Amino acid sequence: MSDGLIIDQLKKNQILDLLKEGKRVDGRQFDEPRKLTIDIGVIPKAEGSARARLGDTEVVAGVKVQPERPFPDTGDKGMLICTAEILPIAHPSAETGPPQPPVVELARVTDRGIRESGMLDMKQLVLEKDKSVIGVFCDNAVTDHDGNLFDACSYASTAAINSCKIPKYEMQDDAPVKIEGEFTEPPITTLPVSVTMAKIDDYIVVDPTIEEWGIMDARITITSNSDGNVVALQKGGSDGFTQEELIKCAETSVKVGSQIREIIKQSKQSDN
Amino acid sequence: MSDGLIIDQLKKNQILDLLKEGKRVDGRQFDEPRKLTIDIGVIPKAEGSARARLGDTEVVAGVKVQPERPFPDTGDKGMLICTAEILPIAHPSAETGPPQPPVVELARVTDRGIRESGMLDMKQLVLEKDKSVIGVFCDNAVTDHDGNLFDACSYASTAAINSCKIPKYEMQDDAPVKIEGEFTEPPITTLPVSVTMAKIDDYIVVDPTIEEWGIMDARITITSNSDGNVVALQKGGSDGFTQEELIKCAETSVKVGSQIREIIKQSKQSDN
Amino acid sequence: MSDGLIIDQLKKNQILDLLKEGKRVDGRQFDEPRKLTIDIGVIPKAEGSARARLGDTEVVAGVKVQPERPFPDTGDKGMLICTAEILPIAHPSAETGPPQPPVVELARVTDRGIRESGMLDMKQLVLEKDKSVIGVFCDNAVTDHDGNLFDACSYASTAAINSCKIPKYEMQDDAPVKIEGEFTEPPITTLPVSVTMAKIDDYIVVDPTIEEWGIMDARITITSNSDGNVVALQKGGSDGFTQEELIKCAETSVKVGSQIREIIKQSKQSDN
Amino acid sequence: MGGRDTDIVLLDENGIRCDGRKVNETRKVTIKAGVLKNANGSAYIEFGDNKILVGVYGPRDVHPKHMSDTDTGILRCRYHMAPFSVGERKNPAPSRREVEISKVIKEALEPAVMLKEFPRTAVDVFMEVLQADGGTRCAALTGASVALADAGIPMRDLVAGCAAGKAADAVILDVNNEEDQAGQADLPIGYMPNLKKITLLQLDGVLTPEEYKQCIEIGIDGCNQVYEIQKKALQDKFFASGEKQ
Amino acid sequence: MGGRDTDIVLLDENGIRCDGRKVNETRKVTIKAGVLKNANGSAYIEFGDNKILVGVYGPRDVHPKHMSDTDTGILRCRYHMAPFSVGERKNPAPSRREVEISKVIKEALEPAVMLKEFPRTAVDVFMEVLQADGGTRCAALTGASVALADAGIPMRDLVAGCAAGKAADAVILDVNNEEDQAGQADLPIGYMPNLKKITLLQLDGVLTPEEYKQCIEIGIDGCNQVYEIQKKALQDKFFASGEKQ
Amino acid sequence: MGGRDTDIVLLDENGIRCDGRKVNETRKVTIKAGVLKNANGSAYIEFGDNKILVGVYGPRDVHPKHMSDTDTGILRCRYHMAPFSVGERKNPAPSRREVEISKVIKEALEPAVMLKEFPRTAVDVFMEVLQADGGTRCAALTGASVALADAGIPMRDLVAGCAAGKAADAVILDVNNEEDQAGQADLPIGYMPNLKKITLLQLDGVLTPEEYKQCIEIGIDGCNQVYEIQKKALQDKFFASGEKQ
Repeated sequence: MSDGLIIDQLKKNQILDLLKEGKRVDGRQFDEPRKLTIDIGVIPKAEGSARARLGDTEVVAGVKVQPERPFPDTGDKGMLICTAEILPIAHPSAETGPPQPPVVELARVTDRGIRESGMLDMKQLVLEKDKSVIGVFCDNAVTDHDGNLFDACSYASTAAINSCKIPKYEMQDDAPVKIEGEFTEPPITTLPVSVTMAKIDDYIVVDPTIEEWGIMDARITITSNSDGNVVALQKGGSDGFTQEELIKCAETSVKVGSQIREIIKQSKQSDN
Repeated sequence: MSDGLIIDQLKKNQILDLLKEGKRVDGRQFDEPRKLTIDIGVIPKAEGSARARLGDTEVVAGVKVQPERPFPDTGDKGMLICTAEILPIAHPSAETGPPQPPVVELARVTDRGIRESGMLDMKQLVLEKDKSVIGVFCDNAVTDHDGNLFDACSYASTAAINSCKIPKYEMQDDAPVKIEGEFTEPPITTLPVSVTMAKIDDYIVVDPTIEEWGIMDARITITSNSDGNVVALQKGGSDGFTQEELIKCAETSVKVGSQIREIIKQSKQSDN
Repeated sequence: MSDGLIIDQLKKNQILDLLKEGKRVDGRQFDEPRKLTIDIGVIPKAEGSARARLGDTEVVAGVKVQPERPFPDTGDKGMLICTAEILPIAHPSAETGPPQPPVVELARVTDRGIRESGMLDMKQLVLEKDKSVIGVFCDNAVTDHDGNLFDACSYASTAAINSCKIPKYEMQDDAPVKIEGEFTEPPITTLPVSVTMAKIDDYIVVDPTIEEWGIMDARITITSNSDGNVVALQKGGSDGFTQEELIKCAETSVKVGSQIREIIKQSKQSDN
Repeated sequence: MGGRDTDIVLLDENGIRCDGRKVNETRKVTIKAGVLKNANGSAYIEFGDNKILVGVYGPRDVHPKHMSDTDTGILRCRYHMAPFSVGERKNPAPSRREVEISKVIKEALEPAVMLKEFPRTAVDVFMEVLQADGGTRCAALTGASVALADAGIPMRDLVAGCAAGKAADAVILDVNNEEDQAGQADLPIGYMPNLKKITLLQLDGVLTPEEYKQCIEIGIDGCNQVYEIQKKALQDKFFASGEKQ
Repeated sequence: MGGRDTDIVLLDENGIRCDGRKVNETRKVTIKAGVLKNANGSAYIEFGDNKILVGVYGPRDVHPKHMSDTDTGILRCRYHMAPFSVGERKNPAPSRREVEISKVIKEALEPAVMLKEFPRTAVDVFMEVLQADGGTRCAALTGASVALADAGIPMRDLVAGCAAGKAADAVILDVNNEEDQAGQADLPIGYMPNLKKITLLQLDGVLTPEEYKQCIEIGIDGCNQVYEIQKKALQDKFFASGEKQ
Repeated sequence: MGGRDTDIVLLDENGIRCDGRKVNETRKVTIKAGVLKNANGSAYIEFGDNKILVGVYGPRDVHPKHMSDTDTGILRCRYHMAPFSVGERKNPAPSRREVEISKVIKEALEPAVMLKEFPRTAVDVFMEVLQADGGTRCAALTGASVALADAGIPMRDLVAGCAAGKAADAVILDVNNEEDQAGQADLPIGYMPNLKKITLLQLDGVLTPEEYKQCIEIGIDGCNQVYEIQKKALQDKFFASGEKQ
């Protein structure tokens, strides 16, 4: 499943030949992600932000925090929405216009990884029950696309939300009023981290580049939390996985995820 | 006017030759509709529902009943909205995407037939004047298309609304609260029934099949109520009707409509 | 910059040859606009209206005045929105469907000319602060397109707003109620008038026809107010202007604008 | 329809309607052909307080090509209301109502237009309602026929439009806005007077079979009156020496 | 997910779920193949209170042409919910959720369909949810496999769908609507029983690695049960003498 | 514009602006060329607190084909704001404002790009505003020129952008966000310093003819300053030995 990427046959054969020898084109181990760099605070006017570079894939996430009227049945919780878009600067194949299914999937998987982990304790983000709650919007903009946008958006989002500041609001006449200059820490409970694996022939490799992405048969994205539990999962691509492969993938995800989580944690400390 | 249906010339000639002999391809009389079967309650979780099979045309109508804020100038009446869509399973020519003009017309004619008949006494569907009223939404989904969707949607809608249950609501703090398990009968005043006739050459036939639909010159849909009055009407197609033809069509509609109405009434009784 | 208009080479050469001799195809001076006729009150049911004919370009502007809920941060001012659309009757190249960039620009430039001039004293259009204000909507419909729609929409809008009547409203139970038959004059402070100039080779001509529009290298629209100040400006087209040209253009705009303003003023008086 | 509450007296004891007309009387109709410069044909119609501008382009090429038909020309119609044409400002994007009326008018005009005369091409009819006052579809159809003729499109007949209806329990001709809002039925009719065919017919509201017959009868009368005004507009355009506005 | 507040008892002291099932029991599943007249293949599936109609068209030409592939056929899937299928009326326009599920189901079916057998063409699978009750994507996938087989599309295997999950701290099979709302995790699975491959897998909610293993295990069991019902539906269609409804 | 109520002091008694600048001083501008891997050319510009990323693709084929021109290349521009770039979260769909600015920037760049050199093809310029602080269109235009040059697109000149304006009754250079909100006029300028041509010019607000002249004068000065920074960015990219970030 290539999501529109076309890789030539020569390159494909080269990748496959190397995999048979236990090697990858860029010299990585099968379970080794690319170098991850995270810079937080890159959009100072946003309440939180992070730039994640995963190899040559780059994503900027910005967090806006603002009061919202809650939906009728969830008036005792704040709102959290993550989105993702592939900017046309990111790749010659990127399209402007309404989001196509692969971009909708990217956005929803990014959102689900954060949301289902319970990363933010939403009950702490209520200004007045049923009247006004705090909304946290984390928008991911892919600026350079070298494969595996799922993980790059996951890392940028987690880092941006982890490092955001929540402005203080007071309710006046049923309306929230911002108290300038006062902030609280976000109510973080855990740090979710996704790890995506591509299946090429019968080989499974972590963090595929755009070339591996273009020739893979199937993929799986598994998000784990700080406790090493699995919190979200998305299979994709035109082939399937065996039961054994899926058990192995979850173990790999938890293991690699814990390394990634340390980088995200450090990104916040280095900022302070 | 074929609304995108293409019928081959051979078939067309066959139909025309038979019409000259006073016959139709499927053996029906000119003023004879196809066999109509109506099953109600097919979507038990909806407040009302019906499946109408008119020959090989099939429509499922589902009724949702829920409180709505009324428009400023109609705060003393409930809301009633009927829609129709042709599902892509219904025919190879059916399209997904925004509704094209023929589908918009189908939906609006279906809605008008129900609404203009005054089938529901809307004044009885008010929870609190200007604040909250009961909305009745009847959505028609065409699942198999063998021509004459107008009538199939009319019958499915009338049967679904006729057999729906209105949940009870109480106003609490200016907001409607549903009382679980309590229902009332819908305030039915009349049963509108449409009858569509196709003009092919100078022959006028009731309830055209998809092949007759594809070659017809003009069509007219006339909706009558339980009193035998005419309550809605829509001419279509690329030819016109003489004054005499139109008078005759109205008579046919009232006559055929009264047969159809009995089938709709019985569908409710057989359910009880 | 032709915005989709195609002018044949022969015509283009003819226009250019004449310009070299200091002449225009239709005999006008370089700084001479076409004949402008303004009729107000052409849509009697609207609160204001005007038809502007600038040569063979024709625009109908209609003004609707109705109470609106203000935006949270501008509750002490009324609302003013001008739009423009090129009706498909206006030209064979006009398109239906969502507005293309040239039409979006036309609408926004028309709006900006009126809005930035402060033509209406918006503070006088408040019914109850933060609750209800008066909205003035001036919609321009281009009915015949012979070039320079910017100015035709400017003149139609200014004339329509200048001659509109503001209905009286009373606040009852926090909601505005119209007092039938009572009106006030709009709080006019100035009459903005745009003048558009086309640069063809190095010649600059006022009020280009559709043929001049189709071959021009660049254009500039300068709006001035009753005091002779510049209040809005929009450069367009695939070439640039020198500093000197721009100073000259502003002078021309103020000069020609004052002639146009007299015609707009008289349109109101001749109506009374 | 269906008798909304209102204080208006639709018909007084002398059989006079709220705008002073008798039951079988149309509003004042004026039509001027050839009012636009760019369009191949055009018409401006005032039908009571309705003010509608119609422009016709074509026969012209069809894009994309596969929408054209090698056997016949195609007719495309757009009925559209200006934002300022109605009481409360209308969103400029086409509503579902406008989509339906466009289709109904197209099918009312098709019987009159000799489409086979211009295969592979399209004729576009654009109807722009500048001010609406009840009965816009009949007025737009009436104007469109004149604009098509003005464009020189070969036609079998003109289509004239006029509604019949029911208000205050009486059958009436040419339903106006108040009668449409507070009345009992509105039956717009499009009619080809020479070919004696009804090509547009819709109904909102309740009519007995007898009232239905009377409505069609009186409506055809109205269309015949409108037809005379259509013919005069075309004569004024083609034969009159001048009197240019 | 993540344990919303609710009064419902998802699992009682005897290990019985809110709808009377045991933890490793699926809801009642019935499938009927060949239910539509026009579609090339079709199926109607009831999976608990889910009611889904699937129609398959193709292999057929692709428009526009450049969307086709000279080397292979393409599979296109649309998962769509009727407005009346859920508690509060749903807007008929496809939501982002429906777009994602359509893509996930497509990629779950692709491994089973021998696409190379019909190059340059497309097979369209339309899944219409008439009534939803939790687990619609597994039910739609299950029905789609049957409809594809009914259409005679060459396939390597059927794909059977069934979710596993966690509620009241127990691993459960075939999550229903209440369990999805108030439970702790939902793990929909699509599985090819003969090829022993999982082709659909998603997760909402939190699972320990051990629970994750158990869920996959029990989910495959569920898929194997569903598979038997799929095969029976196809046999009933092709071999049974009649019993037409 | 037009003097909104505010407590901010836009200009103090010493002629110092709210952000510490003199009236004829630009904000700090830094530009880095070649910042993206996939784009054929790119630039990152910080113009005060504006942060904008520009990517250029092309010359490349045009789809659909009929949009291309056999005589000339075409330039396509998209100016777009990230949802998090402004105070209140922006809807990601392009607004009418973004459509207009895209067009204005396109027409500001066209005089500088030698389009005839690459007929039948298109060059795409994508400007992504990551953080906005007043004057984004001038900053985006400035960055776009550098990105085009970085992509090796043949150009006659660079276009430098800088706004002039009026606040607290003084003519000022490079209007920031507070001055745009509370000031009296904003006159964004795009200028080709070698060819001495203004290719972008807009105005919001009221200026006397004399102030208008001064604004253009001071704005051109600003553009000349920006131009030096543009040239340096390109030199750093092409000639500097390294200092990769």
